Amino acid sequence: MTIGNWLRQHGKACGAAARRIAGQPVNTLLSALVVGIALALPAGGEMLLVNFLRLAQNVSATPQLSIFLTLDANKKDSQEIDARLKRHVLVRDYRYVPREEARSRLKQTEGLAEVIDSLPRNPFPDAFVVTPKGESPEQLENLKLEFANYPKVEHVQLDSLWVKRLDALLRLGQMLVTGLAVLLGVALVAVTFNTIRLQILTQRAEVEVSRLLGASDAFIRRPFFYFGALQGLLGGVVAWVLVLAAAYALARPVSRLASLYSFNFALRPLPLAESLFLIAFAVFLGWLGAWLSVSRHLRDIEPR
Amino acid sequence: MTIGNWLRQHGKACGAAARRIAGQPVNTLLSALVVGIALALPAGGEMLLVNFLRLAQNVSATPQLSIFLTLDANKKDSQEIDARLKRHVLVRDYRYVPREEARSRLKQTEGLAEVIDSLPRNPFPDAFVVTPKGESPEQLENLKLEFANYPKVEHVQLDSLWVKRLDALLRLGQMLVTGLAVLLGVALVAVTFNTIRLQILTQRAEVEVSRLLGASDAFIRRPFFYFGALQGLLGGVVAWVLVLAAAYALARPVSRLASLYSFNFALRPLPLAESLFLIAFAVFLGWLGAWLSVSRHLRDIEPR
Amino acid sequence: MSALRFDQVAKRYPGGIEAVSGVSFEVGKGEMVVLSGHSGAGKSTLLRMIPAIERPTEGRVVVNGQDVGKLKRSGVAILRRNLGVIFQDRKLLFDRTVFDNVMLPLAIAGFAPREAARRVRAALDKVGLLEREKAYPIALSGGEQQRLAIARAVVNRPSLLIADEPTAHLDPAYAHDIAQMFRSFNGVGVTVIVATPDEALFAPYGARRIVLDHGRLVTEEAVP
Amino acid sequence: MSALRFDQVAKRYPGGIEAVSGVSFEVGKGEMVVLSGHSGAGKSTLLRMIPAIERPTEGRVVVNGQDVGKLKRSGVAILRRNLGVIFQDRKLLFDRTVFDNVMLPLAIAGFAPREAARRVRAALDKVGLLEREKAYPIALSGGEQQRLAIARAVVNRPSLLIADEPTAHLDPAYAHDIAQMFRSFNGVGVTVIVATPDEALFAPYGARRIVLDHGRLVTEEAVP
Ligand SMILES: Nc1ncnc2c1ncn2[C@@H]1O[C@H](COP(=O)(O)OP(=O)(O)OP(=O)(O)O)[C@@H](O)[C@H]1O
Ligand SMILES: Nc1ncnc2c1ncn2[C@@H]1O[C@H](COP(=O)(O)OP(=O)(O)OP(=O)(O)O)[C@@H](O)[C@H]1O
Ligand SMILES: [Mg+2]
Ligand SMILES: [Mg+2]
Repeated sequence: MTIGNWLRQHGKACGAAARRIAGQPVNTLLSALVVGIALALPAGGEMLLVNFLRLAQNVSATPQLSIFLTLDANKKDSQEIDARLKRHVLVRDYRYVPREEARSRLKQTEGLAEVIDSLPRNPFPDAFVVTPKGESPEQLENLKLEFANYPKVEHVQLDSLWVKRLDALLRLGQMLVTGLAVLLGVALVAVTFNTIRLQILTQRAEVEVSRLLGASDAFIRRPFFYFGALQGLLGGVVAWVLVLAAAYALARPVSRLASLYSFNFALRPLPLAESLFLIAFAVFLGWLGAWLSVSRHLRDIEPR
Repeated sequence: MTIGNWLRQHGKACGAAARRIAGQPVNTLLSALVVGIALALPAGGEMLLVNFLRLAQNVSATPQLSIFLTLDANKKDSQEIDARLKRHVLVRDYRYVPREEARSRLKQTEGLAEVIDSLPRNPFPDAFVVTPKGESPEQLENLKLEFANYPKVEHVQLDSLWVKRLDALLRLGQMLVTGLAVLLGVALVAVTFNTIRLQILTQRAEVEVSRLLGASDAFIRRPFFYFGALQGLLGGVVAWVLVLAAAYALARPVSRLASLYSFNFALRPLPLAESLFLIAFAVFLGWLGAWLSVSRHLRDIEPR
Repeated sequence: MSALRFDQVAKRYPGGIEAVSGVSFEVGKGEMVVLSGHSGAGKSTLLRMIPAIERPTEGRVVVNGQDVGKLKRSGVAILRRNLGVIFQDRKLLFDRTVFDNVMLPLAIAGFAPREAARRVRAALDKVGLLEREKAYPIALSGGEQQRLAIARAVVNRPSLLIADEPTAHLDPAYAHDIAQMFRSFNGVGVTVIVATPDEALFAPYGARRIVLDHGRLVTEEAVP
Repeated sequence: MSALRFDQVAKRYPGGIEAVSGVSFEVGKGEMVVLSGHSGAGKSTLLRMIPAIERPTEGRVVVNGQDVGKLKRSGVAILRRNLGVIFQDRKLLFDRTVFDNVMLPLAIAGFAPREAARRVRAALDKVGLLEREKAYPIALSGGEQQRLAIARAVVNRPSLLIADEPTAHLDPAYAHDIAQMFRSFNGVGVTVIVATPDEALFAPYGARRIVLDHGRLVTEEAVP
């Protein structure tokens, strides 16, 4: 077969599939909707997760160490520690939190404002919040011991509960999204599989007659592959639109929630690369479903 | 037509549908999987939400008022207030929080433990936590004013941030679950619609010949309705199994997360009534899809 | 009252082809009529108007006193249940056994299973297919499929039997058997109308002849 | 080398029916053969073994020197592309137009569109259906559908033409036209094998006669 011939055969198969799809607009729309919804859910979940990870990274990607000075520490003592931290190779960043700031920060904690106000004097010491360079547990433990030996240091604290919580939340989210993706991936392949199966059944006569007239397996299968892939394509586009719509719909409540936790956070929709991947993936799944279905069902149709 | 006859016709239609379903086990399984997954997601979401609501109700269904005494209040002053609260008609419940308890509770707050330890003396006053009877904002505001006038009361605080946060979270959850339910309900009806459409196409000859032999519309439609409903039934059972499995899979990470927030919380699976509703709903959706599809597609098949 | 009456009937297909034009004739109860004419003369079109598969564009088709053109959906269904029709393309169901194919009209009419099975076997026996009752139509030869279609048409004991080329694919011996069979139905009072290119086949049974030519009735006479 | 050779061929269907038993005969290139026999004699079964729709349970079927029973899937496809087959049940596609039905074998063979369209029209013209090229088969009468099937079988200019009752549903005049058409294909070197209950139809063209009876070859002679 010449290349022109080959191209013509593929063009014809694709055209036939496209005509079949265009010939039944309502049903095509419904199928695309099903595929789209099935894809939109894990994609949307992934979008939320990615946003959440971004937030998490901003907030506390690396754990922090808090150095609390004794209550009787004076300005000079603070400057001494400031100087040591500045020189320390394992300190990426640090911040001085004077006792007045600590007091006003705690006041923001729910239910404590008035308690704090009612205190006869500021009970807080000066403090430093340190972002270390390493992240391994031993490194952090060593730093903690080292800082604790600085003069006028009452106590050093490793910030880890927040990290643990976030980790647990993220793990739950990841688990949900993965479960969703697997379930819906299966559903998607099943839907395409079934659609193609029934498509094959309705085209049974055509397949049979083509076989009788000497059509090769490739010739017979081709339109079904294109059909599956085109259906996937439409579904992918629907999924993309749905995710976009969800991003818009969720933007408000999410940022309200974030603001209640005092974060400044706006939901970002799927970036271009991932949108393209989503659609390509949809096409692939459609093709896969068609392939599975064709492999299983087409051989059954033998001319008689 | 006699009643026996009527029953026989329905029995036959149901039997025919069941045979058709049993005759294609792989495809039936796939369809049931698709329907099941589509139903399991909102059902699972609803389960999570219901659990969360239960948790929320335990934790802070009604807002609470905290009464902080002055630091110089003594045992007798506390007893006086205890007596007043006991008599108060608008107080459902209250709890005395001695200053020692307040101190140790605050120590559990992240990053504060060592600060508190480092304080020269306990900065907290004695307090009462009151659960009022009413919930309307004015009632609460009035109570707050009344308590503030009790002797030796430094300050009264209305606990509301936590409630707001919870509300925002719940609203987001509800929004997600509702969106999911609508999307997947649509997907489900679309899947059944399409399955039945193709089923009709593959049975085109049968429909046509039956028409030619004088079958009534009811006679022709009946097996399709049963087919849709049976498919829904299978899907509902799959959904139920999936939700159950999800409840098991999520039990661990959820209770770990809860424990990080110091809650004692175990995920409860769907109760019986709701399980039955889920399955009934699946049957209904299957039937609906069949009905829509049959209405739309069956008339087209006219004998020629 | 006649069993069947065509009254200035014309049928123009959407494409513009007028398959039948101004045809009038009457078939009395218990009569046997042979319809012939060249390929494309309009024989099938004419027969298809009796069970309202096609509606006339002009004139009236009256079956057992009912104007078929005026029947509603449910009326058409009832009419069809009381006719026996052998279609030119047979319209067998290839995913049902021989037995189930013949059972279908009885299932539609709501017969009790036992009585229905008895009748199905009787009809299959009459066309010589009783041994093949469990086979699927695809396993039958052309002629056997034709006989299956005949069994399905008569199982309901219709008072009017319509047959469109029932002897196609049959060798002369079998064709004579089938003609004889129709004759015997006719003998017990069934009105029979048969389209066939081979009118000589029915000549020995004294059937009336109706000949179409390009949709027009050209001859209406007793077979000589 | 003969065009077709049957060598002690038997075909037993799964049900246990032996449709063809110990049949041997040979058809030379350019010959015309008429196959006859009663309904169920095994005519269709025999013809269906040529394009490997059925495989013989015993013996060999040799087409153009190839043992059909030994062909792989792809070999079968190539074999079929080079045959012209008219099936007893026609096997038309009812969701394609008349034109597209005849186009199908050319599309499968990968013809360029223009050349293919030219050939399709030539074939339709030959069977008198050119005016109906845009119609769907359902709008054709029984005989017209038969002619459509013939057009599809010959559009590919096969060297071997197999026809299973090609004149069923045709009135005598058209049947003679078709027989004449086969004769003219034969005249340009095409080997023709026709199953028909009506062997007399092909008698004037001096076709060789093969008669089956219950699956066995009983006569093999030139038509008198
Ligand atoms: N559904 C249709 N739409 C358009 N034209 C049609 C339709 N059915 C039949 N025709 C045309 O009407 C004419 C008569 O067709 P009909 O089937 O009645 O002929 P017939 O006498 O039965 O022929 P045959 O012996 O070949 O079966 C033919 O020209 C045919 O092409
Ligand atoms: N697929 C099959 N399975 C089982 N039996 C079959 C199958 N196909 C045909 N037969 C049987 O084999 C025998 C020969 O059938 P075949 O179709 O070859 O006959 P034929 O000579 O073409 O008859 P006709 O003239 O009626 O078409 C018949 O008894 C038929 O029932
Ligand atoms: Mg006809
Ligand atoms: Mg045959």
